[in-house]
Amino acid sequence: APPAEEGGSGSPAAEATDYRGCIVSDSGGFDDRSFNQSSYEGLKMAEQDLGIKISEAESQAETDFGPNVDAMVQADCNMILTVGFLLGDVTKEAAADNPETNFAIVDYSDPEFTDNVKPIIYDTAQAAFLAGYAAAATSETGKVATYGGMNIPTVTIFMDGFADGVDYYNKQKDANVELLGWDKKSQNGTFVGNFEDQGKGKTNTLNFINEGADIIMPVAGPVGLGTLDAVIEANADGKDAKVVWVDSDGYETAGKAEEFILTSVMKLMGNAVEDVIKTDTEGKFDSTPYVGTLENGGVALAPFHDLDAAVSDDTKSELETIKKAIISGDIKVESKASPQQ
Amino acid sequence: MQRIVTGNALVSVLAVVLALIAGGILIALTNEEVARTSSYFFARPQDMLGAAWTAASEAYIALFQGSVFNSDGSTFARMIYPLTQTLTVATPLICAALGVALAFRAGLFNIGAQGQIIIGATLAAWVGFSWHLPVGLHLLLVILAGIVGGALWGGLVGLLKAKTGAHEVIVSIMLNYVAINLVLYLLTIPAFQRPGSTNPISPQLDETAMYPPLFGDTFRLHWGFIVAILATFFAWWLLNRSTIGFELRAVGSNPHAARTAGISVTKGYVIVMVLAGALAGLAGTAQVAGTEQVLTAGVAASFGFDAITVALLGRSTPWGTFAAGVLFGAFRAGGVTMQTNTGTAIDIVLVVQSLIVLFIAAPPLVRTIFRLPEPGQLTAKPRKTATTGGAA
Amino acid sequence: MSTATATEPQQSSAPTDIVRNWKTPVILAVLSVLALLVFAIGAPDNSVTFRLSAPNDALVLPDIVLSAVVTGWVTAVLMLAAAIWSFRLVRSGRKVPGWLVAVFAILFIVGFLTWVVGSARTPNVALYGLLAGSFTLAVPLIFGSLSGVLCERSGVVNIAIEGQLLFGAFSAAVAGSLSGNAFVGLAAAAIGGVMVSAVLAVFSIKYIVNQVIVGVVLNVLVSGLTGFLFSTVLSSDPARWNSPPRLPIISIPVLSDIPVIGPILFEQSVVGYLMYIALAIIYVGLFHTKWGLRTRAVGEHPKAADTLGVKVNRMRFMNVLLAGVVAGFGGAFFTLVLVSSFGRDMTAGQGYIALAALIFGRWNPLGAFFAALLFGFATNLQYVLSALGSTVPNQFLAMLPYVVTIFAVAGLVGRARPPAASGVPYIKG
Amino acid sequence: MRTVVPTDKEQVGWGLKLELKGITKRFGSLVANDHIDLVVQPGQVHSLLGENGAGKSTLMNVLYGLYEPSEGQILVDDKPVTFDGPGDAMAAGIGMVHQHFMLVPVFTVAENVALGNEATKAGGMLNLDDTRARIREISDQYGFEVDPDAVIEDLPVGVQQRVEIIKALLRDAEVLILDEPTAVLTPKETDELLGIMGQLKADGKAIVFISHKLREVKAVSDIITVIRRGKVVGDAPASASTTELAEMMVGRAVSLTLNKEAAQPGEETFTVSDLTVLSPTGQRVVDGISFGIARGEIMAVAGVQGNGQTELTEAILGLQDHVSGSIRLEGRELVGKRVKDIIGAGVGFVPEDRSVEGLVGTFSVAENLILNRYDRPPFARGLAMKPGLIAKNAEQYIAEFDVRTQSAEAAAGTLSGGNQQKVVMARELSRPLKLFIASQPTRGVDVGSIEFLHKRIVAERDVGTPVLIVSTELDEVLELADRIAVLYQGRLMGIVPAGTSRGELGLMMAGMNAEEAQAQQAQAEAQQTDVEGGEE
Ligand SMILES: Nc1ncnc2c1ncn2[C@@H]1O[C@H](COP(=O)(O)OP(=O)(O)OP(=O)(O)O)[C@@H](O)[C@H]1O
Ligand SMILES: Nc1ncnc2c1ncn2[C@@H]1O[C@H](COP(=O)(O)OP(=O)(O)OP(=O)(O)O)[C@@H](O)[C@H]1O
Ligand SMILES: [Mg+2]
Ligand SMILES: [Mg+2]
Repeated sequence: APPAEEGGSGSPAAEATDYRGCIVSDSGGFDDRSFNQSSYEGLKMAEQDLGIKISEAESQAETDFGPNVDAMVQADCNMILTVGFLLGDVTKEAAADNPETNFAIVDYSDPEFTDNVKPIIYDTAQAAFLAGYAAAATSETGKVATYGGMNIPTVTIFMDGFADGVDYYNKQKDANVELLGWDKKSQNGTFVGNFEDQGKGKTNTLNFINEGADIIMPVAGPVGLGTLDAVIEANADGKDAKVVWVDSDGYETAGKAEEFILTSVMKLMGNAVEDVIKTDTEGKFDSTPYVGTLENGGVALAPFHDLDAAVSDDTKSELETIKKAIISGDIKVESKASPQQ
Repeated sequence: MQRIVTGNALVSVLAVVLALIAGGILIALTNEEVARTSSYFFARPQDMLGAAWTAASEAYIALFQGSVFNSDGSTFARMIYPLTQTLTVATPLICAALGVALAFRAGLFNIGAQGQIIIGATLAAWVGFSWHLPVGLHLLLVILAGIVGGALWGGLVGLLKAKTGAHEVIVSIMLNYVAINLVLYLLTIPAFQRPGSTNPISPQLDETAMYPPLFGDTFRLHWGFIVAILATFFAWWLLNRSTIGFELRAVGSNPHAARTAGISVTKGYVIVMVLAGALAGLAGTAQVAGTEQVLTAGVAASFGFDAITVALLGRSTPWGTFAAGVLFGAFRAGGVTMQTNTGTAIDIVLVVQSLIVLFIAAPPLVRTIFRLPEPGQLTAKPRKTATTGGAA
Repeated sequence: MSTATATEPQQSSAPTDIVRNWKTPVILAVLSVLALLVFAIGAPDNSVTFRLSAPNDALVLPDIVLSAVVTGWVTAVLMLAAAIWSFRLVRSGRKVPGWLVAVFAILFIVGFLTWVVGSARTPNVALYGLLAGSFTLAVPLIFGSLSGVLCERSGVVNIAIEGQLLFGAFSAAVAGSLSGNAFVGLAAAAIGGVMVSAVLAVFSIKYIVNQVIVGVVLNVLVSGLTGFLFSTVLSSDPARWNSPPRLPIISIPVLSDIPVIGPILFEQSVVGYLMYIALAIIYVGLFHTKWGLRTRAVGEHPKAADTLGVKVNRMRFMNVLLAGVVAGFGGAFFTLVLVSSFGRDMTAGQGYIALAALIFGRWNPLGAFFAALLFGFATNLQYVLSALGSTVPNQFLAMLPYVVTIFAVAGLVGRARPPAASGVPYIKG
Repeated sequence: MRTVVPTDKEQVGWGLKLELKGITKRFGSLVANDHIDLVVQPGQVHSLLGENGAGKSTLMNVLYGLYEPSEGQILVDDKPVTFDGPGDAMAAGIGMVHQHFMLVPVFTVAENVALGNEATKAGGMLNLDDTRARIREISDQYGFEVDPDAVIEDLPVGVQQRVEIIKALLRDAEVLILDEPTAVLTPKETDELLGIMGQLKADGKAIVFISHKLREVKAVSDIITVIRRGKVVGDAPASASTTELAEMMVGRAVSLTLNKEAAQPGEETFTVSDLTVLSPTGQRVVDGISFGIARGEIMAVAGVQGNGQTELTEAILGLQDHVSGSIRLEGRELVGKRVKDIIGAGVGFVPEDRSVEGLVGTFSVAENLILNRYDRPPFARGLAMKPGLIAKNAEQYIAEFDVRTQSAEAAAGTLSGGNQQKVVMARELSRPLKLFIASQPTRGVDVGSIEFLHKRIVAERDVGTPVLIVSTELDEVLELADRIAVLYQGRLMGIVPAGTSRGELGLMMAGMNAEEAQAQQAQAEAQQTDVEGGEE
C-alpha cells in the first residue's frame, strides 16, 4: 500500500516545510540542457511554489548512481526523483527496500516497479512528428537532417517521430524531402557518441549543410549548441539554415541563434515533476505512470517565434489538423523507442 | 628521531595535508557565504574567515563521514557503512591499477585499462545473464570470462607492439575508443538488451553469477573485494616471486640485458599486456557481477584512467597500488556524500587527489614548504623514467 | 700500401648484402586483395558524385562523377599491380620506394571512398565539406601535438597535452567572457597553457618527478579544477562567465577563392592562421635555427649539450613553457572558434589523440601535422558517411578513425625512435 | 668569443698556463679529489696517470666547469677564475675531449661542432655552411679526414674522436684536455693522434693527456703526474719505466704478467664456419668467418671496436637476426636457436657493455647473479622462484669473486664499474660451461682485479672449456690468448699464434692479412730496432 498517506493529512502548506524532495541526476549532470536540467528545474519550481526543501546529487558516472540514491534515502527524503533509464535498476531496488519513501523516475518505466514509484515518461515522437512535418514543409532545399547524442531510445524517439513527420509530408504532398542522419528502418544514423562534445555537433551540422540540408534537429543536449554555432556561421556565409531544438523551447533557453530556431520539440518535464511532487505533498501519490502526450500537453511543438513568417499558413493549419489526428489516434506515430507501459 | 621527522611517512602525511588545504581554499573561494561576507571583509574580516573555515571544514567532515566513519549513523552498521562503501569503490580500481602497474614494471605505459575493463565486463556480463548455471560454477565462469575479455584486449596491444613495434600508447588509446563503440553497438542488439526493451542496458546478471555480499545485504561490499586482495597478492607473488615477474621486471628495467640473458622481450610485452588486461577484466567483473549488476556503456566509469594515477601513486608496487586504490576509493565514496550533504561539487576530489600525488612525488617541495631539514642521503641517482614509471 | 683505408668509415665501406624485409609487400598484398574483394567485386552498381564546389563559390568546378564498379576495378587492379611489383622489388633485394607506397595509399583512398560513398543511400558527397571538416577537427590536435613536439624534443615527456588544451579552452572562455574581447581570451588561453606547463616543468625538471606521473596527474588536476569551477562559478552565471565572443573569420582575398582548398586553408580564424605560423616556426626553428639545434641536442644527449655550454634545464624549461603557449592556442580553438562556451571536459580526450599523432608523426612537426590531418579526415569521413546513410552501424563507423590509426601505426609506421633523452631528467654531477 | 691577447704571455710567449690549487671534490662522503695541485704549461703535454676511480676524470670535469669544486682554486695565466658551467671554461680557452664521447649520435658532424657555438644568419637561422668551412679548414690543417655532413652514429669511433678534437679547436682552445682518447683507437689511429698532439703542442697549446696505456704516456708526455685515491702521488719524467709508473699508481708492486701454463688443447668442440652476419641495413658486419676452438684453449679476437667482434659474439649467442653459415658446439648447430636454448646448451657470455647488456641496474646483486638461470633449478621450480637459494648463491659468489657491495640485496647499478664486471663474470663462471665467451672481460677494472679475473679465465680453460675472448686491449689479448684472431671490417685477417708481435697485430688490425703483416713487420724491424713490446 502507498505508505506516504499518513503524511498527507493536515494542511499542505504547514506540511510542506518539512517535506523534502530530492533528485539524483544521471551522468549528464543538472546542466545538460536536457532532461536532467528540466527535471531539476521542476524540483526548483516546487521548492518555490510549494515551499519544500530540496536536496540534489549529481552523478558523474554510473558508479555514483547507487551511492547517490542511497545518500538520498539516508537524508530522509519524502520523494526521490531519479532521471533516466540508467537509474532504473537502482531506483527499483531502493524503492523495494524503502517502502516508506516515494520515488519518481523520468524517462523510464518498469513493470517490476513497486507501487511507491511513479514513472514519468513521454511519447515524444508525437511532437517530433509535427516538427518533421513542419521542417519538410519549410525546407527550401528538400533536405532536412537530424542527429543524436547516442543511439538510445530517449534520443531516437525524437528522430523516429521526425522521420515519420517528413514521410507523412512526402506522402501527403507527393514530395520528396530527404532526411539525412537517420534511417528509421535500420535504426541507424549519425550520433556524436556523447552529450558533451559541442565541436562534433558543429562539425556534423556543417556536414549536413554541405550535403544540402537546411533544417537540422540535434537531439544531443548541449551538443546542440554546436549546431547553433554552425547555423550562425552558415547564415553569415549566405546560406539559409535553421534549427529544430528539442526538450525545451530553444528560443527561450538556448541563449543564442534564436532567430534561426524554427521551432522546438518540447518535453515539458518541469511541469510534470512539479505536479508529481504537488500531488505527493497533498498525500495523493499514485504509481500509475505519467505519460506526456500531445493530448495532455506533456509534449508539444513550440511556437515559431521569429520564423513565424517562414512557415506558411497552410502548413500551420495542417499541423493543427495533424495534431488533432494524432490525439484522436487517426495518425499513429510509432517508434521502437516509444514508452512501453 | 631525525629519521622520523624527515622520513617518507611524514612527507606523505604532509602532502595530504597540503592538498587538503589547497582544496579547502578552493572550496572556500567559491562558497556563496564566503563571497557574501567578503564584501565587508575589511569591516569584519572574521566573518569571512569564519565562513571560509565553515565551508571547507564541513566539506571535509562530510568527505570523512562518507568514506570512513559516519558518526551520525543510527546503527553501528550505518556508522561503518561508509568504510565498506570505500572498499567497494576501491575494488575495481585496485584490480585495474594492478594491471597498469604490472605493465609499468615491464616498461609499458598502458593507457588502455578503460577498454580492457569494458571488454572484460562485457564478456563477463554476457556469461552472467545469458547462461544459466549452478551457483559457484556460474560465478567462476563469469570471472573467467572477464579475465579472458580483458586479456584479449590487452594482449592485442602487446601483440601489436611485439610484432610491429606499434607504440603501446597509441594502440591502447585507440582500443579504448574501439571498445566503447563495440559495447555501444552490442547494447543495441537484442542479445544484449532486456526482453521488450530497447534501452542500451543489459538484463541483470543471474543471482548465481554475482559476487555474494561480504557482510550481508546491508552493505554493498561484495566478494569482489576479496578477489581484489587475492589479485594484489597474486600480482605481488608474480612480480617478486615468480620467474615470469623476474622476466617482466628485467624487460622493464633493462631490455638489452634481458635479451642477452635469454629473456624474450617481445614475449614479455605480450605476456605483461595479457596479464594487465586480465586484471583490468577482473575489474570489469567487479562492476558487472558486483556493484552494478548490469552491463551499460558506462560500466567502466573512469576507473581505467583513475587506475593510471592509482598505479603511479602506488609506485607500481602491488601493495602500494592496493593502498592507493583504497585511498582513491575513499575519496570517490566520500565525494558523493560531500556533494549531497554540503553541495560541494565532487570535482574537488579530483583536485585534491591529483595534488596529493604531485606532492608525494616531490618530497623536496613538501620539505621546502614546511621548512623540514633535508635527509642525509642526497646522492639521488637519476632513474630512467621514460616508460618504466615509478618502478621502485 | 694499406694505410689509406684506416681512416675511412668502416661501416660504410663494408660490403652490403640483402636484408629482405617482406613487411611492406605483405601489407600491400593484403590490402589490395581486400580492395579487389570489396571495392571491385563488392562495388555497388552506382555512380558516385564528388562535389568539388559549393553552389555559391566564386569559382565553380564541375562535379566528379565516377562509376563505382569501374573505379573499384581500376583501383584494385592498380593496387594489385603495385603489390606484385613491390614483391619483385624485395625479391631482387631492393627496397620498396616511398612513392610507391604513397601512390598505393592514394589509390586505396580513392577506391575506398568511391566504394563507401557508393554504398550509402545518397551516393553523392561534398568533397570540399569533407575536407574542410577534417581540417577543423585536426586543428586542436595539431596544436596539441606541436606542444608535444616542443616538450619531447627537448627531453620532457608531455602527457599533459589534454590538460593544456582543456585549461587553455577554459581560460579563453572565462577571460573572453569577462572582457568581452576574443583576443583577450586568446591571450588568456596562452597563459592558461603556460600555467599547466609551468607545473609540468617545475615538477619534472626541478623536482625530478617522473614525467609521466606529472603529466597524467596534471590532466586529472585540470579536469577537476575546471570541472569544479564550471559547476560552481561558470554555471551560476553563464552570461557573465561563459559566453565568450567568437574570433572573427578572416578570409584572405584571392587565395580563399581557390576551389576546394581555398575556403579550407584561407578562410580561418586567427587561431587557424596561428596554427600555420606555429607549424612553420616550429618546423623551421627545430631544424634550421640555433634554438632548434640546442633543443634537439638537449633532448638527445643533454650531457653533450651541457659540455658545450648549453644550459640544459633552462632550455627544457623554456621549451616546456613555449609548448604551453602553443597548446593554449589549441585550447582557445575550442571556446573561441569551434563553439562559444566552455563545457566540462570539452576536450574529450583530444590531448591523448594529439599524443598519438605526435608519436605517429615520429616527433616531427610535419609528421604530427599529417597524422593529425589523417585522424581528422577519418573522423569526419565517418560523420559524413553516417549523414549519407551508410549501411554500416554507426558504432562501427565511429571506430573508423581509431582503427585507421592502429592500422597505420602497426602497418606503415612501426617502430619509431623517440628523442633519446625524452623522459630522462638531467641532473648535473 | 675569446681572442688571444699576446701581452699576457711573456713567460713562455704563447699559449695559456693553467694552474690548479688545492682542488677538492667530494661526492657525498666520497672524496674523489683531495687537495690536488697541478700546473699545466703551454706547449707541453701533461699526462695524468692513475687507477680506475683515482679521480682523473673528476679533476678534469672540475677544470672544465662541469663540476663545482668543493674546495680549491683554478688559475688561468695566474688569474683566479670560477667557472659556472663549461661555457665559462670554453670562454677561458679550455677545451675537453671526454672519456665518453659527448656527441649527439643523430646529429651530423657539422651540427655537433656547431652546437653551443653556432654561427647564425639573420633571425637566429643556423649558418652551417660557415661551420662546414671551418671544419674543412681544421681538417686540412691537421690532416683529419672528416665529412661535415656525415651522421655521427654512422662514423667509426676513430673519426668521432677527431670530431671531438675539432670541436675543441674550433672554440679556440688553448688548453686541451684529452681524457682517455686512445681507448678506442687502433694502434695506427693512436699513432696518428699522438702525431696530432705533437702538432698542437708545437702550436703552443697546453695538453692534458689521460691514458691507462703507459707506453703512449711515455711516448708523448713532457711530464707525468700520478694520482692515487684522489691525491697527487708525485710527478715522473717520461723516461720513468713502466713498472715504476705502475707501482706509483697502485701503491704496491704489481705483477703485470700472468703466469699461465701452456694450453693443452683437446678436441675442437666449437666450430664456426662461413659465418656471415648482416646488419639491419644489409651490411656484412661479419663476413664469411671460419674458425674453431679446442677444449682447453683460449682464442682471443683482437681488433678495433666496430669491426664485427660484437656481432660475432652476439651471433654465437643467437642475438643477431640475419645470420648465415654454421656455428656448432659439440656437434649441435646453434644458428637459428633461441638465446635461451643457447645459454642452456652451456654457453657462458660476458657482454662487452656490462651496464647495458650484462646487468639489470635496478635488480639486486643476488638477482643479477642468476639473471640467465632464474627459471632453472635450483633457483626456480615451475613458476616459483626460491629466494633462499638465490640468496645463498649470491653469498657464495660475492665472497668468491670479492664483489664489494653493501649487501647481496643492493641494486647492481650502485656498484662500481669493476665490481659490476665481477658480478657478470661470477654469474657466467658459476656453472659448468661448454663454451665461454667474454667481451672486454676487464674493461674498467683495476689492476688487482684484472689479475684475479684473468686467473679465473685461465682456470676455466684449464677445466677444458673452449674460451673465446674479445678485447680491444692488445695487452690483454697477448696475455690471455693461446691463439689470436684478428678481425677487420668483418673479415678474419688471420689466426696467429700467441707470441705474435704487437706491430704485426697492429698491421692486421688495420686491414692487412697475416702474411703481409708478417712480411712488413719483418722489414720494419730490420730497419730499426724498436723498443716496442720489449717489456713483456
Ligand atoms: N657523479 C658522481 N657521483 C658520485 N661519485 C662519483 C661521481 N663521479 C665520479 N664519482 C666517483 O669519483 C671517483 C673518481 O672517479 P673518476 O671518474 O674521476 O675516476 P677516473 O680516475 O677518471 O677513473 P677511470 O680511469 O676509470 O676513468 C670514483 O670513485 C667515482 O665513482
Ligand atoms: N651517482 C652515484 N651516486 C652514488 N654513488 C655512486 C655514484 N657513482 C658512483 N658511485 C659510487 O662510487 C664508488 C666508485 O664508483 P666507480 O664506478 O668510479 O668505481 P671505481 O673506482 O672505478 O671502481 P672499480 O675499481 O671497481 O673500477 C662506488 O662505490 C659507487 O657505488
Ligand atoms: Mg671507474
Ligand atoms: Mg676517467
